[in-house]
Amino acid sequence: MAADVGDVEFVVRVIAQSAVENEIYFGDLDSVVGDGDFGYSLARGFEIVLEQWDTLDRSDAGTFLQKVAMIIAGRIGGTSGPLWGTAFLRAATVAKSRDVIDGPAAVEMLSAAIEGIKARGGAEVGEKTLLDALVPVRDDVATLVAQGLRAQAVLDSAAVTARAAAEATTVMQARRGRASYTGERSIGSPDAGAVAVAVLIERIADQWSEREAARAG
Amino acid sequence: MAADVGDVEFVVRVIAQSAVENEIYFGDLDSVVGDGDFGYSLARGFEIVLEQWDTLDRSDAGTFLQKVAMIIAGRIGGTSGPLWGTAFLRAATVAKSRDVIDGPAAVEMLSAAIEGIKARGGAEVGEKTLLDALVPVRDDVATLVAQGLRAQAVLDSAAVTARAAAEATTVMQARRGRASYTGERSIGSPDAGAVAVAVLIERIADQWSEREAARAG
Amino acid sequence: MKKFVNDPKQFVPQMLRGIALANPDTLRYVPEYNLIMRADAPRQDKVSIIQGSGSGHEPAHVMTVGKGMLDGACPGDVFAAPPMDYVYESVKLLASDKGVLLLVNNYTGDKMAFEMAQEMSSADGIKVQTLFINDDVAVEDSTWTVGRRGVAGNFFVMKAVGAAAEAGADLDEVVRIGEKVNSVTRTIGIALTACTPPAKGSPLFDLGADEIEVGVGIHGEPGRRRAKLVSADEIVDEMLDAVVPDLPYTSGDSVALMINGLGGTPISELYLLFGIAHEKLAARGIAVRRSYVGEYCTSLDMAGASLTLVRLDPEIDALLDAPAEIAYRVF
Amino acid sequence: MKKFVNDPKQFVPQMLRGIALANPDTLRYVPEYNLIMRADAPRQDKVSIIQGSGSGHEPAHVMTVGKGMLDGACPGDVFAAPPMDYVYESVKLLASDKGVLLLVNNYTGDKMAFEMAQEMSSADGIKVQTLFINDDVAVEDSTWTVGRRGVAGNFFVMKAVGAAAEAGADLDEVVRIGEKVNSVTRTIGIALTACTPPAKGSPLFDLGADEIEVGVGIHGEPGRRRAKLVSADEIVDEMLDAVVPDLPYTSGDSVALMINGLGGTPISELYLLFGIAHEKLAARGIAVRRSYVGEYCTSLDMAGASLTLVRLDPEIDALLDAPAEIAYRVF
Ligand SMILES: Nc1ncnc2c1ncn2[C@@H]1O[C@H](COP(=O)(O)OP(=O)(O)O)[C@@H](O)[C@H]1O
Ligand SMILES: Nc1ncnc2c1ncn2[C@@H]1O[C@H](COP(=O)(O)OP(=O)(O)O)[C@@H](O)[C@H]1O
Ligand SMILES: [Mg+2]
Ligand SMILES: [Mg+2]
Ligand SMILES: [Mg+2]
Ligand SMILES: [Mg+2]
Repeated sequence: MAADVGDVEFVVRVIAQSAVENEIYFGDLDSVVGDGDFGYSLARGFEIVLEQWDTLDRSDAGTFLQKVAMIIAGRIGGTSGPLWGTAFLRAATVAKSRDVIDGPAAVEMLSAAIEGIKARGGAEVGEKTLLDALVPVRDDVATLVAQGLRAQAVLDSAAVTARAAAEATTVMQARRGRASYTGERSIGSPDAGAVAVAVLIERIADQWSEREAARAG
Repeated sequence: MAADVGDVEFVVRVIAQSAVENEIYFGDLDSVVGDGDFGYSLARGFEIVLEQWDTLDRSDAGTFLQKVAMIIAGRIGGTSGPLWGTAFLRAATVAKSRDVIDGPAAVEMLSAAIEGIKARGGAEVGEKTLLDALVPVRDDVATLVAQGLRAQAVLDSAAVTARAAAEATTVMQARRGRASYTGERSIGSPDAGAVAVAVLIERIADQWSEREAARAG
Repeated sequence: MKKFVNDPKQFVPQMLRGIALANPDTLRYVPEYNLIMRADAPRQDKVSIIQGSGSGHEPAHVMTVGKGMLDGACPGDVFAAPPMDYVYESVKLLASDKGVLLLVNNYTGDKMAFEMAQEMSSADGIKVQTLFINDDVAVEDSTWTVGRRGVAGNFFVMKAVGAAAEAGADLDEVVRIGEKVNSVTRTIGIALTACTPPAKGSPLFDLGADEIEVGVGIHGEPGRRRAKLVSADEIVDEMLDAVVPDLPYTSGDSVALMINGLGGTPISELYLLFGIAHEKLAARGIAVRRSYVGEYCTSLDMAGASLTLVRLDPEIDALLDAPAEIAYRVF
Repeated sequence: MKKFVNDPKQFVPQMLRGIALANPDTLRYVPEYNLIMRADAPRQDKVSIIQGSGSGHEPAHVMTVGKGMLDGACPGDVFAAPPMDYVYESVKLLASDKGVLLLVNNYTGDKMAFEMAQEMSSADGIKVQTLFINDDVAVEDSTWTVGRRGVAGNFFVMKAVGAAAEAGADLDEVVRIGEKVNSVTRTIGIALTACTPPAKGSPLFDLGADEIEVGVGIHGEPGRRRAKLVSADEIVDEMLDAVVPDLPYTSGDSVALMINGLGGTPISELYLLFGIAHEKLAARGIAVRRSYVGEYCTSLDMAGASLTLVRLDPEIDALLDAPAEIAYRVF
């Protein structure tokens, strides 16, 4: 009952690096109807993850994810710290119960993360939050995994789904988070959190294929 | 020993109206290296002169000028109140000693005003103040009056002299007033007070000729 | 960006260091957790009061720590709720036998960080309660929204609970007082310009030369609607029309009136607004008995102001009257 | 122009009315002369202290009237010295048997208005003396210049003479103290933006997005030179290099350090500057014993700050320490 850290470590690293690289972009997204700190908060937190990278306990995927989750929950400020931290924590709990992190495990981890975000922040789908990207992604991944597709194919599809879902938040009115204070004015621009999810999944799909190519080459 | 108020009243009224009309322009001149309040200060003071116009004692030119001077000295703020007030007060004293306000009287009034400004503010010619317009004007008027020229000719010449003198302040470095704090940066724009003197004298010359035309017509 | 700043990432720590250096006898700075605390805290005979929120609202809350007000303030980065660890560690450092009161301005991020920290410190055996401040009338308050924000009115809650705690009230009593003051406090904010977070370096929104934002909060997010800039008289009318009917404040009431600057508006304009509001309230039969004019809860360098009313009764009046000594001071 | 204002010509009177309404028990407003005075003044057993200057520097000086500081402040319009009549009438209203001290920030206009008023009131038999404040090191001081300006350092002179007068000192003694404090006080100002006078409606000068003005005064006129915007560390170095050698302040000195906001800069940035200056002074062997961070003498909505040092001795320390109650306050 101790899944290898391999793919999990790879995915976390891509997320952490992308969050740091997209600090300005994510912040700009959040300044349309929010307060502009989203990129800054994520970047500062994931910077700590990268700083402590080599010292993180990687005896198994669950433990590793839990360590990452503790940093995120404890050290990222704003709304994102508790939400992302809870998501990682719930995913870690699933990972701990698995011998191997395969497609079905990934689906379960995504579902646990989503439930964690809902529980922590009280949001539902349709309220213009990162859930509006995450939930369609989880559904898509669940279907493709059930169909037995390979990881790369699943990821490529997830990236397309995430992007479309993020863009679909444009017409929604924010009902959660700071953007909700602007009422109807939140309509007309996509949710920063949802776009971030799309960017991160696109990046994971991308890097995954590069890794495959490198391994093949 | 009581000069008729006629021409003096006319000139004061032109000055007062022009000061009010040029509030913004004079203020803009003062904001290049000063603090932008020159037009506002003059306008507020001369507004009071115009408001009280009908009640001002005009039994003779000297008394009339003194009343005007009291308003200016007492109610105009900034540097201009004490300076312009003193100038008018000194001119009033000269007027009081005269039976008629003719060319020579005007020259003496101008000289007294200049001495008053120098005494009150400590400035000399060449320090980039309104003295750098007033003193050349006085000299020019003195010469032309001595040559026996008519008032209109004297005024037209004074207007040209004042304008040239005001423009000549551009190359000077301010040594008095707030503009002096900027040191060498005061070079390159004309002094607000000197330009104001030019504008007022041009206006007097103008209105004088209109009045002559009206009387003739 | 025109700011006095070195590395924007060091903006908050360097500000906090300044606060500590200016108040060496009364305050302590704990850099690990962005914590500014009273040098003599925790005192076991007194409820400890902690407030956290994003930075950028100074003097709130890091400059209102001191005798008679907060025991500690643990801010996050600019406009970002403090990380949960900071709150948790602050609670542990300030734990008192009489309990700890957490003041939270009812924003999702702050709420979650403080809730998580309260859970964890309760598990450690620390007696903790949380009080949410939500005085902003610009936000709709219904079951499907996140509820109203805490804005400049938080000053009155801090002041009242601080005075009560200083006088030895127990945790339940301090909470009762805080809830009571919050319940009679209402605020509306108007912005003339957007603000510029140091790390972003440019204004958070564009506002035309003749436009204002009505119903802004304190985080640089836009308000409820955009309007044309009008005279101070009309702005005060708009503010009073939003605030007065909300509680409502009625003829015969005595109130505290606060005109709070949002950071970029000079105090001359604030006093001008105050005078107008005072007279317009008098015309409605509402008597201003306590006055607060200046900056209490800002949004960085935003030009603008908020208007807060607190309905007074003898108990609240006495608590607001009690002395306090904080870093935000004149002398 | 983005300001809370009705008719710009009513800007100053409406602000003054606000001050009076906020302090009904302690202050009186005499609209005819723009005068804000202590409600209990003049007291015949105490020297009366009056300061006038242009408006736009609030809280200076109309918000520093009160017990332990000024007896009256008679401002002119924005950036314009008060008309002579206002000063003269104010002196008459505040005349005390112990005499009247006029504080003047050494600007040509203020100087002339106060000199004329002093002449006239002396002729009326009132005992009057005038003290000029000139702490600004940015201005050359020589026989052919108008001399240095009074800027934010005037706060310390007001505070010290106010405390001395409150304690019953006679006029000569109050003057001695004022001159002494002025002689050990030095200030330098840096602007990040120009300011906008209400009656003008547009900024007084243009400053590029990456430019600052070094050595600005408090009237919106440009400074001694334009420079590139640099880090807060470098700005503090520039300020200290201008101020420290001027007196000079030397190793072993104890000082009061004031970081004064010019109107548009939030207190977070001021505390950041304070912390940096405190440490850099310590490195020069100069100990900061008293701290003043906030707005004391502004230039409307100008973003920027000034740094003031006062060399302390036990006498000055005690006078700065004495209590005072003014309209500029937190509670
Ligand atoms: N209650 C919530 N539940 C789920 N996601 C939320 C919630 N509130 C905000 N979010 C997400 O968080 C993003 C903003 O994060 P961040 O900028 O860190 O928060 P803050 O509003 O505190 O500044 C939003 O774009 C949205 O996707
Ligand atoms: N000491 C002085 N003597 C004569 N004229 C002066 C003196 N100081 C200033 N001035 C004149 O006054 C003008 C500025 O007036 P004003 O704006 O009212 O003064 P302030 O500098 O107080 O704002 C200058 O342009 C200059 O012509
Ligand atoms: Mg945000
Ligand atoms: Mg001027
Ligand atoms: Mg935020
Ligand atoms: Mg002026």
